[in-house]
Amino acid sequence: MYLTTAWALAWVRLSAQVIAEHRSDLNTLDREIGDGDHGENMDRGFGAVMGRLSDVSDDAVPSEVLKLVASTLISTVGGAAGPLYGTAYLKAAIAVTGVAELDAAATVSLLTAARDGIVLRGKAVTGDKTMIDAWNPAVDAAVARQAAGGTPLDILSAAADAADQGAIATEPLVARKGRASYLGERARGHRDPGAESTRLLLRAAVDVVAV
Amino acid sequence: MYLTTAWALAWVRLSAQVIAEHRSDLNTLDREIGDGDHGENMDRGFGAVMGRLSDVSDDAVPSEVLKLVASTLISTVGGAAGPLYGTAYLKAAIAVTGVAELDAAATVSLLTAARDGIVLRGKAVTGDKTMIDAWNPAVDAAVARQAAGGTPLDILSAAADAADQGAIATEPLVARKGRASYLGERARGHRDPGAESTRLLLRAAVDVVAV
Amino acid sequence: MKKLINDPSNVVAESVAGFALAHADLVRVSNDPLFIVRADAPVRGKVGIVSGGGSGHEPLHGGFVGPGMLDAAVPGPVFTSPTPDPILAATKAVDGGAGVLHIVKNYTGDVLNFETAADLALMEDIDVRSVITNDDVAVKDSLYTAGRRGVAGTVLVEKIAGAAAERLDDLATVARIAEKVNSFVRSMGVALTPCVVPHAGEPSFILAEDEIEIGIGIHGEPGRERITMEPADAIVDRLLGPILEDLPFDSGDEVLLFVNGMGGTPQIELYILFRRAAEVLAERGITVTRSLVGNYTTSLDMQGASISVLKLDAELTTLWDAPVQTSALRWGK
Amino acid sequence: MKKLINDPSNVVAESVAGFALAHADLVRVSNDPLFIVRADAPVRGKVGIVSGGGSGHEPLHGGFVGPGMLDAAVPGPVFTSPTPDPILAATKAVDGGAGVLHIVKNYTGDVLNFETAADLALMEDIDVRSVITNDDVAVKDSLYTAGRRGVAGTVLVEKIAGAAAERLDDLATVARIAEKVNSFVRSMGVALTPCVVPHAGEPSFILAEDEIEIGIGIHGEPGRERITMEPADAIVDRLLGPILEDLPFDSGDEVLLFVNGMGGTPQIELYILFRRAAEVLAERGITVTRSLVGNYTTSLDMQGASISVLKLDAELTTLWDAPVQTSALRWGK
Ligand SMILES: Nc1ncnc2c1ncn2[C@@H]1O[C@H](COP(=O)(O)OP(=O)(O)O)[C@@H](O)[C@H]1O
Ligand SMILES: Nc1ncnc2c1ncn2[C@@H]1O[C@H](COP(=O)(O)OP(=O)(O)O)[C@@H](O)[C@H]1O
Ligand SMILES: [Mg+2]
Ligand SMILES: [Mg+2]
Ligand SMILES: [Mg+2]
Ligand SMILES: [Mg+2]
Repeated sequence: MYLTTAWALAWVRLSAQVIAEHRSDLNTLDREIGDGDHGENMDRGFGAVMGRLSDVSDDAVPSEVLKLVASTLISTVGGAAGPLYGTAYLKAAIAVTGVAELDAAATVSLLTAARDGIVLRGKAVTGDKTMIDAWNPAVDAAVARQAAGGTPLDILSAAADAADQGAIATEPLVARKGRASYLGERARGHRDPGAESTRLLLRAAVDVVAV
Repeated sequence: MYLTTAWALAWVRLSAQVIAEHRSDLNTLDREIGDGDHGENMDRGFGAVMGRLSDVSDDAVPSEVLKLVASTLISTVGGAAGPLYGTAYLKAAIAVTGVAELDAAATVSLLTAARDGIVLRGKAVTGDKTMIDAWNPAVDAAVARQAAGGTPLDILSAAADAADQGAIATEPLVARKGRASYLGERARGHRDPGAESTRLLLRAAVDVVAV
Repeated sequence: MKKLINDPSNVVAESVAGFALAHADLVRVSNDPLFIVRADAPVRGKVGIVSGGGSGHEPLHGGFVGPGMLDAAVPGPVFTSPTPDPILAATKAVDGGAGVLHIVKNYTGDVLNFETAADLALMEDIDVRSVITNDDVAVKDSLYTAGRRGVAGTVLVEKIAGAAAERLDDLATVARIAEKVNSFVRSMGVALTPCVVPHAGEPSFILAEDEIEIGIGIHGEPGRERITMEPADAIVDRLLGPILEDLPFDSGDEVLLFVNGMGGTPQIELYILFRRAAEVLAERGITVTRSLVGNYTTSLDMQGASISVLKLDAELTTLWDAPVQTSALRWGK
Repeated sequence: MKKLINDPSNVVAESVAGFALAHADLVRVSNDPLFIVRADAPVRGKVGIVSGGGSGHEPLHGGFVGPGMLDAAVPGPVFTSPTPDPILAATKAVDGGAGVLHIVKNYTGDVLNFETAADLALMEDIDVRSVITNDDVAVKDSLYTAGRRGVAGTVLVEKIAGAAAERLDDLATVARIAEKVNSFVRSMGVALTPCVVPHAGEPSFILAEDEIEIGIGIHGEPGRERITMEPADAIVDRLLGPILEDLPFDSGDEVLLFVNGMGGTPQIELYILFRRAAEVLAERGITVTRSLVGNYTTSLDMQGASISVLKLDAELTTLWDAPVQTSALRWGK
């Protein structure tokens, strides 16, 4: 089993849908420890992606879909999340450039490159209470699952499960990056919105295959 | 029985006290159909009058007390009520200049001159929903009581009773002068604050004699 | 009520003291009686211009003291006209021998107190003329009201009369020009929230979460009607309607469009109003050749805005463009 | 939530459209991508200065576009940094051959998006330098935060760097001066009420009737501590303390004192703060030689204020005094 362009397109579509559904939840999380626009920003971005999806040619490879997502998010999301997610999709696209069917190794490369892109721009480490707290365990789980002989779907599934845990794990933390860092102790008890959107996006990557 | 300087001083003192006690009521009336400061304005004025009352010499006549009130109100109250009441006390002072003991005729002159001063400046007529709605019936009642042979106290008493009625009678009216005139129909159902303060001041003129 | 104040009864004194410190290059302040004059007053041979009224409308009037606009401003207590004493003192302080113009917003208290001050000044041989501003079309100007209120259009009267005085027009001319501006300008406002007067500590009126007051005055006096909240464009249409009807603004006219904030409304909203107002005027063939947007005649912390339209001719346009150096309006030279 | 807006998603576009109509003498607007440039951009041989960030802080930054200050402003959605595209387009539009300075408030989003735009501009052979403003002493500048936020002091950086560019200083010099202003200015703010973002329709945080937030950010981000309401003078002391501690402001220093309104606080209150701040500085032997009071870096309709103190030297004073012609700041020439 490989991840194809059909998968990439389905992933993007489900991502847009899930983000739209959680727009107001993400805003609420961000209102608690940020400026209340994370859902708004992500929804604007994925809405724009949907509008441009028809630009992807019929014989496109997955990396072309990821590149479209990258450039669209960079040019429409703004805020912190725009450049961070934009870079993630861009680096992911570069990691699997030209490959039509992503095997287990390619799947792990894709996830790793995405995470590395975010770290490159945002310089966050685990425990800073950012989206990286979802990405790091997700990538670790993906690597482990591949080593254990998992399929791409197994890998995505392990990553999504780990991201769920990672997002939850941000709740008790004090933030050291992003707007929540201004809050000091008052950030405790709130989930990081970017970790939550990461969790939703990685879950969507699995759900489109499972369905 | 005559109205003396002792009466004038007592009237002013009780006026200051009554206005202070009703400061917030007058503000409330004014908030409903004006700008909410009538109690504030009057209290500032009579507070200042109290501070200057010791300037009145021992052998002063009533007109000197009235003149002090006039100039103090003019220079401390501001708003519409300052010049109107200021002119009222000034014209009243002029009407009884130099007279040490005010008889019935002088009492009526005092009240009439006060009312005329307000009309001179404010040009209101009965029914405009202003302090004139208390003053006009008060002066009419004073004139009638004098014609019927009343004492100065009788005259003040009649004036105060009529002013009470006059103030109440402003309630159903639409205003044609002052800030309340901007309200149109919405002024109905609220008592005019200036008519209320007039009522309180005229009642104080009686109460200091009666007590 | 939360406000950045100390003792409510010191609000005006402390604020004017801060104003004097911040703008010592432009103004001097007399504390007793309280008034603000331009630093170089009196200017010999120039008509002095004095305005004033209750406080709470800042920058009106103190923010407009300086070369090219007012010579003095007399701030009363919050929303209460000053008494004649400080008005008289300010009048004397700015008399440069060419007479003094009083610009007075049409409220009973302001009119009466300025009237007394003018009488007293005349007794001291100062030539005083008064112009009463009454640009608010929300109030019917009839025998059955105290007449139209003076609202944000007053700023335009002060600027243009100030420019005339600065070029040394004589008192009659400055008064004529001030009258002309007043007769050429119409305004109307809307409130989304009431304002809270410091010593009252309570809102001046109550508006429900979905209610707005059309035709609001600048002291929180109620307006023409209370309606359910509408989009900004619809509100602009409601305000512009009576303005344009009242003065025959004709196709081909040039106007100054002034969107004034009431104090609590952010600039981002004021420009949304400006956009629609300019659009409506354009549809009627009226050209906006000058504009002013900002908090210039406020009602403490009230959320809301007013729109003023001033018909321009060559004389008014030239005087509007003339240099002005005040803390709130400043351009040229 | 009542606001003078139409569709919440059109707030920025409509407001900028109104801004362009009101100030056509000063600016031009590009709609897609959205940015504001001075009418005569690009100015040959002059360093172009571009700033920008989320909307809702007006007049920052559009109100500061014009001769002597910014060449372009890039407004993002409300409280959301613009994306690289309009920043790049604005950068190109103001490049007069002498390079472009980006003035960026220190927020992760702004920094990242301007960074990308600068990279793209460099690829098109435009010499871009960036200065990150971070004057807010409420946030500890440490490894454990995203660093200090850029707040109202940014206005002073823009004015002074703008003056340097206007006199044709080269890019390195303009950048050095901007850095210097940033390093010489410290700010801290207080909120009495939260602000309401149009698309959210709900307050960004909740303050009880007697609570205030000391050290508030300009997006309604919570500050250092939430305390019970205090008199204005006590609040000023709380804000000035950390400001004066942070930068060694010494007896004998000359400073610019800037009291900035958050949008919903009336001017009468801002001057009360100014009075006390000037008093405290005087007690420390610090002389206020320049001042600025008003709504210059706002948080929509938030009630509150911030105080900024900028240490002046001859270079900064001269550049502060230099002429500026923008819709929000205007003097000289
Ligand atoms: N330096 C960083 N590294 C990684 N993620 C970050 C960083 N800074 C912020 N974030 C993420 O961005 C999210 C906020 O995104 P968003 O609300 O869209 O942008 P903004 O903070 O500009 O309003 C945070 O919840 C956090 O997960
Ligand atoms: N033209 C007038 N003639 C008589 N009384 C008037 C007139 N205008 C206003 N008033 C009185 O003044 C009162 C308001 O006084 P006050 O609130 O102190 O002044 P302001 O209206 O300036 O705030 C009104 O209630 C009314 O009785
Ligand atoms: Mg956010
Ligand atoms: Mg009143
Ligand atoms: Mg009043
Ligand atoms: Mg944001």
